[in-house]
Amino acid sequence: MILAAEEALVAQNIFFGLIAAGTIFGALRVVTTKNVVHAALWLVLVLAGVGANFLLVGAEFTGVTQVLVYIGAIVVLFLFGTMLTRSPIGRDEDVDNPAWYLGLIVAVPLLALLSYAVWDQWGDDHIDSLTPAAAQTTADVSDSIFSTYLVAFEAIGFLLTAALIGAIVLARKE
Amino acid sequence: MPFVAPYLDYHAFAPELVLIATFVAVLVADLIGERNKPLLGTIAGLGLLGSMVPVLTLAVADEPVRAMFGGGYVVDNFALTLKALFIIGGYVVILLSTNYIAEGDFWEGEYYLMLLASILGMTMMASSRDLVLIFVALELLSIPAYMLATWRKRDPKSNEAGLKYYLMGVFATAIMLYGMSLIFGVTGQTGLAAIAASPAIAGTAPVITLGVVFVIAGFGFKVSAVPFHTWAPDTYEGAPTPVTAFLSVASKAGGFVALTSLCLVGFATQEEVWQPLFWVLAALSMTVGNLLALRQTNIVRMLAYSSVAQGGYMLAPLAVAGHSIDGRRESIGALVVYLLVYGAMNLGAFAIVIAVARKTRSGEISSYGGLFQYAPGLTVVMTVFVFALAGIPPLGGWFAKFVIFKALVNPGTSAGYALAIVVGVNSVIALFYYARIAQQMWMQPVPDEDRTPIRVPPSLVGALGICCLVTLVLGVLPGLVGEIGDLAELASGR
Amino acid sequence: MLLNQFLLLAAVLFSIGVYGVLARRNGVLVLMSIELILNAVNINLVAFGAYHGTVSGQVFALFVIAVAAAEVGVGLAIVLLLYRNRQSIAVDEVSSMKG
Amino acid sequence: MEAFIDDWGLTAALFLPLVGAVIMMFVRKEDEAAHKQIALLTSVAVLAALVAVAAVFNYNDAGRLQSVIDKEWIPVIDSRYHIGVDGISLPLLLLTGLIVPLVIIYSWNHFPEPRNPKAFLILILILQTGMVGTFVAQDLILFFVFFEVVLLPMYFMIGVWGGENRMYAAIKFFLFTAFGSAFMLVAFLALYFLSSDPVTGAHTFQIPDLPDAATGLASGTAWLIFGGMFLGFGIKVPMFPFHTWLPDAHTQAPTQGSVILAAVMLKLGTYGFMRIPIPILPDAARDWAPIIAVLAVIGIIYGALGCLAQTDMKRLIAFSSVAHMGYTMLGISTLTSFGFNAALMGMVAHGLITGMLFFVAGSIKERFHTLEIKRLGGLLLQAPRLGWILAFCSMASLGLPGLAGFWGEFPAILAAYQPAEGLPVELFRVCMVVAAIGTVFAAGYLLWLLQRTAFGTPKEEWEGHHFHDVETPEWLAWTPLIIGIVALGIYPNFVFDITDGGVQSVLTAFSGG
Amino acid sequence: MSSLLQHVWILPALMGLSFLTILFFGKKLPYKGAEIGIFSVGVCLLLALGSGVAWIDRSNNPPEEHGATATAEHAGEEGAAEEEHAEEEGAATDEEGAAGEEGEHAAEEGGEEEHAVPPVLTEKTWFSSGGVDFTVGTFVDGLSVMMLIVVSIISLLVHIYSTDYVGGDRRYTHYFAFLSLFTASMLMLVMSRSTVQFITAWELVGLCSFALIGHWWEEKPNSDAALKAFLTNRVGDVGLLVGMIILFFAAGSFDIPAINEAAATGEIRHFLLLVASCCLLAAVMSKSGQFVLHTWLPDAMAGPTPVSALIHAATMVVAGIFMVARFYGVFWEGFSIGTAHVNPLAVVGAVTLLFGGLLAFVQSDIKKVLAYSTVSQLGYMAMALGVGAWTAAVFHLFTHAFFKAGLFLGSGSVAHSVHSFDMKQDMGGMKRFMPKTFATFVVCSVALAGVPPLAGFWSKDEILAGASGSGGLSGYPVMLWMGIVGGGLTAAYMTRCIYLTFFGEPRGKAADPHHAPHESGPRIVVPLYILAGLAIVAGFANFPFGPESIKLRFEHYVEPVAGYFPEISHPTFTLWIAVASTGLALVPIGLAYLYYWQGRFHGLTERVGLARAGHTLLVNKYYLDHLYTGVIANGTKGPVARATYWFNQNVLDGIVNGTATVAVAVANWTYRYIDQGVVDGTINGSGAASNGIGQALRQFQTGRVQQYGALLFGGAVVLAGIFVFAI
Repeated sequence: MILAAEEALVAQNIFFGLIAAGTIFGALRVVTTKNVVHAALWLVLVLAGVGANFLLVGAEFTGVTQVLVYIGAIVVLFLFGTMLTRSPIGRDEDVDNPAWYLGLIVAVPLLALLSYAVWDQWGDDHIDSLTPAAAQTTADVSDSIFSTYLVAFEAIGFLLTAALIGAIVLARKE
Repeated sequence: MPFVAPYLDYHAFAPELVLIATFVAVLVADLIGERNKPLLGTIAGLGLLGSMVPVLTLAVADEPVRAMFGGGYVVDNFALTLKALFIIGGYVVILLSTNYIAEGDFWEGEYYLMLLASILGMTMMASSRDLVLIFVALELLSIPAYMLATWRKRDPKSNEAGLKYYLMGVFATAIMLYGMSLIFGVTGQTGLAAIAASPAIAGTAPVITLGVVFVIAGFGFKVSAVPFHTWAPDTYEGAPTPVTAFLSVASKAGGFVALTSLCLVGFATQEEVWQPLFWVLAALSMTVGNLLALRQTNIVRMLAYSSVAQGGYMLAPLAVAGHSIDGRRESIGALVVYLLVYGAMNLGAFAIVIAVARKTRSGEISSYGGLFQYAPGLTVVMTVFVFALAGIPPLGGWFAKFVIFKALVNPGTSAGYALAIVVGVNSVIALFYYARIAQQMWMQPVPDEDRTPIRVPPSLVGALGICCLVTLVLGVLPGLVGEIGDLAELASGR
Repeated sequence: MLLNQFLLLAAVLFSIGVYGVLARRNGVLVLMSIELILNAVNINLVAFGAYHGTVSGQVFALFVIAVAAAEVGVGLAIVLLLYRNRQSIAVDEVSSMKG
Repeated sequence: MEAFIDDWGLTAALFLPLVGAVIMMFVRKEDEAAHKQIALLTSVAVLAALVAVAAVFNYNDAGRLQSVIDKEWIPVIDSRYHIGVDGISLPLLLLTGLIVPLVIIYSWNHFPEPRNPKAFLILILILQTGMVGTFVAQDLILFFVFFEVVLLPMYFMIGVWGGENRMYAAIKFFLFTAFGSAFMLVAFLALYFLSSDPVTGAHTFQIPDLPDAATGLASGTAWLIFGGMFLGFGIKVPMFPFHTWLPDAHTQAPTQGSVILAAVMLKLGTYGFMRIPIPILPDAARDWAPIIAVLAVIGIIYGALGCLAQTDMKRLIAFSSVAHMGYTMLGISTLTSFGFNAALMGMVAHGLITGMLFFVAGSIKERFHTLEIKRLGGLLLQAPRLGWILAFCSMASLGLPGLAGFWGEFPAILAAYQPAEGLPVELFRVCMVVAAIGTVFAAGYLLWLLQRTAFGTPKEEWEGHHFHDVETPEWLAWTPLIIGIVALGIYPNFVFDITDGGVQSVLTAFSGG
Repeated sequence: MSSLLQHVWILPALMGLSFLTILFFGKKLPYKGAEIGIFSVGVCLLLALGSGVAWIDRSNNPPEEHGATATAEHAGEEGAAEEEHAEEEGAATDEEGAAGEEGEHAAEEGGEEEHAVPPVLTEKTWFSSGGVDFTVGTFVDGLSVMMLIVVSIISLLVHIYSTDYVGGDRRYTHYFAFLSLFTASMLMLVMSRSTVQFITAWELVGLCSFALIGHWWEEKPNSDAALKAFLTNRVGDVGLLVGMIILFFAAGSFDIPAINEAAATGEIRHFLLLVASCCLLAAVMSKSGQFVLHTWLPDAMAGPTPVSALIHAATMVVAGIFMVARFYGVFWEGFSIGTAHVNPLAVVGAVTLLFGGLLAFVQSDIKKVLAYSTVSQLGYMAMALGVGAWTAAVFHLFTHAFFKAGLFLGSGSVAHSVHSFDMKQDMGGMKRFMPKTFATFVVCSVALAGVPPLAGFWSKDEILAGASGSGGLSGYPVMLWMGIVGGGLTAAYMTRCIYLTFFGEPRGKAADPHHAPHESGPRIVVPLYILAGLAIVAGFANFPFGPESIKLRFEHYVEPVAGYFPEISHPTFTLWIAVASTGLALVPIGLAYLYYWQGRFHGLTERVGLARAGHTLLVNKYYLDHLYTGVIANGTKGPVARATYWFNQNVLDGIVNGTATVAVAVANWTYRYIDQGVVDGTINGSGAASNGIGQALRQFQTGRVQQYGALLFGGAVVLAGIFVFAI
C-alpha cells in the first residue's frame, strides 16, 4: 500500500485511519461488551464511523441518511427494545452463548477469505473521489431512484408499510 | 444530465397493480369495521384471481417480452408462468387459511395483508432482473413471511418458528448482500444483463467466485438447500400450517426464480462456479433431506424435510443448465414444471394436514392411523399427494421428476448422469417415508378409536379440489404443463 | 485513497458482525450485530459506487438502509413477543423444536 | 367391425377398468353386490375387448405390430400414446384379461380382512389398467408410466389386506421396484438422447424405431444403458439377488394379490427384457446374456433351496417363482427365438400354474387359518377335491410333460444348449445342465410340500372340524385355469403359434438363433 | 390289418379316454369304473395282437425299401403342414406295398437278413417354436409291437386281478383311473416317434408310478416311497433331458429313427454320442433300477401289489431297457459296443445283476425279494444290451414280464390271504392253503431261475451267449461270469423265498386260527394261470433250433432291419454255457427238493409217531432251517449278501436319503444365512443404515438458531473457500 503523493490524500488517509480504527474498536465492543446499553452506544460510534466513511468517498446524501436513519431511528429502537425487554441496564454476564467460540471459528476464516479475495482483485486501485466528474450529487441519486430503481422504490414503500403493520400486530399487547 | 421519466408499460405492471389495489382494499375494509372480517379473505382471494386476468392477457398478447428500466424489470413468459404460480398458489393458501384464521385467535385482516405483500414481492421477483430489485423483492416477500410465521402470537412454537426464520433470513440476506456488493464492485452494474455483458465478470477471480457463491448461498436459504436449510423444519413445524404451506411452495419458488434469473442471466459466464455448486447443493439437499425425513414423527416436520429434498431435485437441473442453449432451455423447463407440479402436490398435502388437524389436533404421523376408516376421501386424496411427491406415475410428480431426469441426462456429461443416479436413489429413500404416511392412513388401526368423520369446510374442499385435479391431470396429460415449461423461456434481458 | 482500505474495513466489520450474531445470546445484541453486517455491506456498496463512478452503489446502499430499518423493526417486534411469552430474550434457549 | 376393433379394442381394454373404477367410486361403499357386479362386468368387458383384438389379429404376421394407435401425448418430450400388439404381447395380454375376472370371481365371497370390497376391487381394476398398458405400450415413457402404475394398487393390496407382516412386505415390494425403475428411467433417457434416427437424426422414445436409432451407440454406453434396464426389469422378474422382496410380498399379500402378482406382474419384467433392451441394444445384450444366464441358473437352484427351507406353504410357492422365473430368464438369455418362445411359454404357464397354486393356498388358509406346513396334512382326506387340485398344480409346477409347465422349462433348457452366435457356448451348456438339475429340486420341494400337506392323516388339532370342499366361486375361478394348464400342456401351439412371429421379429439382430 | 400299424395311436388314445371317463364318471358306474378300464385294455390287447399279426405280415412281406423310406420322409415333410394328409398318405403307400408285394416275398422268408423291413412311421407336427418343429407320431416296428402286446397283456391281467385285490378300497376308482393313465402312457412310450413325445410319456409313467406307489398315502412310509421313486427318477431325468437335447442338436431332429440313423451312419461326432449315451444311461439307471439308483424300486413295493406287478416288474421299469433298445444306434456307437470289451452300460448291468441278486437273499418281505430280483433281472437286460446282445435283452424283457408279473401277482395272492408280506413272520406252509397260487408261483420261479425249458432259460442263456462273444460279437468275459453267478443267485433266492412262504409251518398271521388263509378267488387265480402258462411257453418264441418257421422267430420279427438300427451280430446257442447256468440253477433247487423230501419224510413220521410229532417237527424245522440257511445262505453267500445289504441300506440308500437330508439342510442353511442373512440382510441393512444416518444427521439440527447460523455462514465460507481455491 503506497500512500498517494498529494497532501490532501494524506489527510484523507489519516482521517480514514482514525475513523476505521474507531469503527473497528466500536464494532468489537458491540460484540464483546457485557452491557446491552453500552453496546447500543458503541454501535452509535460504529454507525457514525461508517457515515463518515460515506462522506469520505463523497456520498453525502447516503452519509446523512445513515446518520438520520441509523443513529436517529434505529439506535433509538434498540434502546427502546432493550428497555421493553427489561434487559439489565448494567453489566450482564449472560449475554454470550455457551458456544460463542462457534462465532470465532466462522468469523476468522471468513475474514481471511474476504480479505484475500478483495486484495487479490483490487490491489492498489484508487478511488478518485475528488474529481468533480465522478461526484455523485443528491440529484443524481434521486434521478436514479426515480427512473432505474422506481419499482424498487415503490416496493420498499410497501415493504415498510407491511413491516409496520405486521410489527404492530406482533408487538402490541392484547 | 436531465431527468428522463422512465417508460412505464402499465399492462406489464397490471398484475402487481391489481395486487396493490387488493392490498389497499383489504386494508381499508379491515379498518372500516369489525363486521367486514369474514369478507377479508374473499376480497383477498378475488383480488388474487383478478390479478390473474392481466397475467393471462399478457400471456396471450403478441409482445413476448416487455422490458423496462433498461432490462431491470422484464415481463416474459418465464415471469408470467411464475407469476401465475405465485398467484394461484397464493389463492390456494388463502383458501387454506380462511377457516384456520377465522377459527383460531388471529389477526385476520393483517394476515391477509401480509400474505398479499409477500405475494406482491414474489410477482415482482419473477420480473426482476436487477440486483437492487431482486434484493428489495426478496425482502418484500420475506419480511411479511417472517411475521406470518410468528402469527400465532401466543404459541411459543410459533414464536420460535418466527424467530428462527427471521434470524436465518437476515443472516442469509446479509451474506447475499455481501455477495451482491462484490458482484457490483467487479462490474459496476446492477442490471443482470449489464452484469453479464460486463467484460470484468467473464474471467475467473476469487472475488467473483466469492460473490457468486455468497449470492447463491443467500438464496440457498430461501430454497432451503442444505446446509442452509436448518430453519425449515423448525419454522414449518411451528408456523401456522397455511403459512407453512405458503413458505414451502411460494416462498421457495420465489427463491428458485431469483436463482434462475441470477445464474442464467447475470452469472451466465460463471457456470464453472455455479454448476458444481448447484450439483453439491442438490445432492446434499436431497440426500440429507430424505435421510432426515426418514426419522420424523411429526408430519409437518417430515414434509419440511421432504421439501428440503424436493428443493434438491429442483436444484439439480440448474447443475447442468450452463452447457448449452438447449441445456438451458431443458433446465429452466424442468425447473418450472417441477415448481408447478410441486406447488400443487405440496399445497395439497398441507391442505390435508390442516383438514386432519381439525379433528386430531395433532401433527404426529401416528395420529393418521386408520384415517381410511373414517375419512376415506381425505385418505385417497392424501395418498395421491404423497405418492405424487414420491414421483409415482400416473400422479403428477412423475412427470416433474421425469423432466428433471431428462434435463440431467440431456447434456450427456458424467456429472449429469451421476446426479441423475443420486436423484434416482433418493427417490427410493423418499418413497419410504411417503409410503409410511400412506401406511398409517390405510393399514394402521385408529389410535384412539375415535371415528367421527372429519368435517371439511368448503374453502378447504376447494383447495383440495384444485390441487388434486392439477396433480392428477398433470400426471396423465403432462403435455399441458410440459408446454408451459417449454414456453417459460427466460429472456436474457434487453 | 485506495479502494481496498474501505473494502478491508468492510470485511472486518462484516466478520465482527458475523461473530456477534453467532456468539451473542441476547436477542437485542444479535440484532445489533446484524446492523454491523449491513453496514459493512453499505461501505462496500458506496465504495464501489465511487470506484466505478456510478450512483447505483449509493442507491443500493440507501435501499439497504431502508430495508435494515424495516428488518430491525420486525426483529424487535419478534424479540418483544418472545420476551412476552418467555420472559427471556436469550435466543439460544429457544430450541423446543429440533432434530 | 374389424377396423373398429383395430382402432378401439386396445384402448378399450386399457381404459375400461378405469371407467369401471370411477363408476365404483360413486357407488356407496355398503352396496357390495353392486361393486362386485360392476367390477366383474368391467373385467369381463376387458377380456372381451382383448379377445376381439386377438380375433382380428393376423397370426401370419405376428411379428408386426397390429391394432396400432399412435397419437400425440406429451409433445414436449416426444412421447406418444403409441400402443399395439404383436405376437409377444398378445398371449400375455390374454393371460391378464383372463386372470383378472377370475380373481374377481374368486373374491366373490373371499374378501380378505378388512373386507371393503369397494376399495379392493377398485384397486384390482387400476392394477389391470397398468398391466394391460405395460403389455401394449410402444413408447418408452408410456411403458414406464404403466410399469409404475401397477405399483400403488399392489402396495395397498398387500399393505391393507395382507397378513401379519404386511407393512414390511408392502414397503419392501414398493421400494425394490421403485429402485429398479429409477435406474430404468435414467437408462431410457440416456437411450433417448444418445440414439438418433439414422435418417432424420431425431431422438425418439418409440420402441419400434429404437433398434435402428440405437445402432450408433458406443458399446460401453450401450452396456451401461442395458445395465440400467437390467436393474429395472431384473428386480421385477425377480432375478437373484434382487428377489428378496418376492417371498415377503407373496406371503403377506392376500390371495388375490398373490395371484395377480405371480400370474401377471412378474411377467412385466421378463416381458420388458424381451421388448426393450434386447432388441434395441443387441450388442449389449450379447455382453449381458452370460451374466443373465448365470444369474438365472443361480436363481433356479437358489429358489429351489429356498423352497426346501420353507415352513410356510405360501412362502414356498413364492420361492418357487424365483426358480421358475429363472427358467424364463435362461430362455431369454439365449437370445434365440427358441429360447424366447420358451420364455413366453414359461411366463404363460407360470402365470396359470402359480396363480392356481396361490388360489389353492388362499383357500387352504381360509379354511385352516394357517399355512404352516407342519400343521397341515391329510388335506386329501379333509377336502379331497382341494387336495387333488393342489396335487395337480404341484405336478404342473414341477414341469410334468403334458401340462403347461413343462413347455416353459424344457425348451428353455434346450435352448441353452445352443445360444445365439457370439455367446459363450460352454458357459451356456453348463447352465443348461444346472438348470436340468434344477428340475429335480423342483420335483423335490413340490412333492415334499404335497406329501406334508395333502398326504398323510390330518393333525389332531383339526379333529372334529369340518372343512367344506371346493365351492362354486372357487370352481368358477379355477376351472379356466386348470383347463388352460392342460390345454397348453397338450397343445402348446396355442402359445407358440402366436409368439413365434413376434419373437422372430424382435430377434432379427441375432440371426444366429 | 396293416392299416392298424398306421393307427396304433388308437391304443393310448383309448386308454386316455378310459382314464378321463373313469376319473369323471367312474364313481357313478356300477363297477366303479373298473369295467371301463378292463374293457379298454381288452380292446387294446386285441388291437395289439392285431398289430402283431400285421407286423408279422409286414415282416414277411416287406414293402420296397425305397418306397418305404420315401413314405417315411414324405410323411415327415407333409406332416408339418397337414396332419391328416400325412397319415392317409402313409397308409395308402403301406397298403400299396402290402398288396403289391405280398406274393412276391412270400417265398423268400429266409432272406430277411438282407431285406430291410421299414418301420411304419407316422408323424404330425405338434407345435413349432423358433423354427423347430416338435413332432409327434408313431414309430412301429417289431420292438414296439412286442411291447404293445406285453403291456396290454399284463395290464389286462392286472386290471382283472385288481378288481378282487383292491376291491372295496376307498380310492378304487382312482386306482383304476391311474391304471388306465399308466397303460396309456406306457403304450405311448413304446410307440413314440419323437424324443419329446418319448420324454413326455416317460414322465407320465413316472407320474402314474408315483400316484400308484403312494396309493395309500395316509401312511407316511408309502408317500415317502412314492416321493423317493419320483425324485430318484427325476435325477435320471436330468440325464434324459440333457441327453435328448444333445441328440437333438447333434442330429437336428427330434425324430428317433433319424437320430439313430444319424448315429449309426457316423454323422454325429463320437464324442457327442458318448456324452449323450452317458446322460441317457443315467435315465436308464433310475428308471430301470440300475445300481446305484435302484434303491427306490424296493421301496416302491409300498404300492398295491398288482401295481408292483404291472409297473415295477413288467412294464415301467423296463422303460429304461426299452430306451436303450430304442436308441441302440446311439448307444452302439456311443459306447462302441461292437468293438469294446467293456463299457459303462454292460458294467452297470452286470454289477446290478449281482447286487440285486445278493440283496434278494436277505429280505424277509416277499415283495422285496421280488423287487431285488427285478433289479437283478433288469441288470441282465442292461448287461445284454451292453454286450451287444440286443435280441437277447429284448427277449429277456419279454419273458421276464410274464414270470415276474406272475410272481408278483402270486405274492399278492398270498398276502391278500394273510394280510402281510412278511415271509419270516407271517407265512410258511401256504402250500396247503393255496395250492393254485403255489403251483403258479413255483412255475414262475423256475422260469425265473432259468431252468429249461421254461421261458427264463432261453432268454438268459441267450444273454450269456451274447456276453461270451459267440457269433462274432465282441466278447465280454467278465460279464459272462457275472451273469452265470447271477443266475445261480437267482435260483437260490427264489428257492429260499418259496421255502419260507409255502413250506414249513404257518407262522404269525398265517397261523391265526380266526382268519385261516384260503385260496384266492378266480379273478386272482386265473391271471396267475395265464401268466404261468406264458412263463412256460414264452421261451419258445425264440427257440434256437429247428426249421426256419420256428427258429428264432422272435429275433426275426422283433429285431429291426433298417437304417436306424446298427448292424449287430447274433449270439449262437452255446452248449457249455447252457449247461453251466442250468447247473447253477439246479443246485439250490436240488437242495430244496431234498428238503421237500425230508419234509415229507418227517410228515410221515409225524403220522406214525403222533406223540413225538411236535417235538420232531420243531427239531426238523430247526434242522432244515439250519440246513438251508447254513448251506446256502450263510455258508457262502450269506455274509456277502448281508454285507451287500448293509452296503445297500446304509451306503447307497443312505446316500439317496442323505442327499435329500443334505439338500434340505443346505437349503435351510442357505435360506437362513445367505438369503435372509446376506441378501436380505444387505437390503434391510441399507434401510437400517439410512435410518441410522438420518438419526445421526438429526444431531446437527440442534434447535439453536445460532448454531444454524454458524452452519449457514460456515457453509457459505467453506463452499466459497473450496470454489475460490479449487477453481
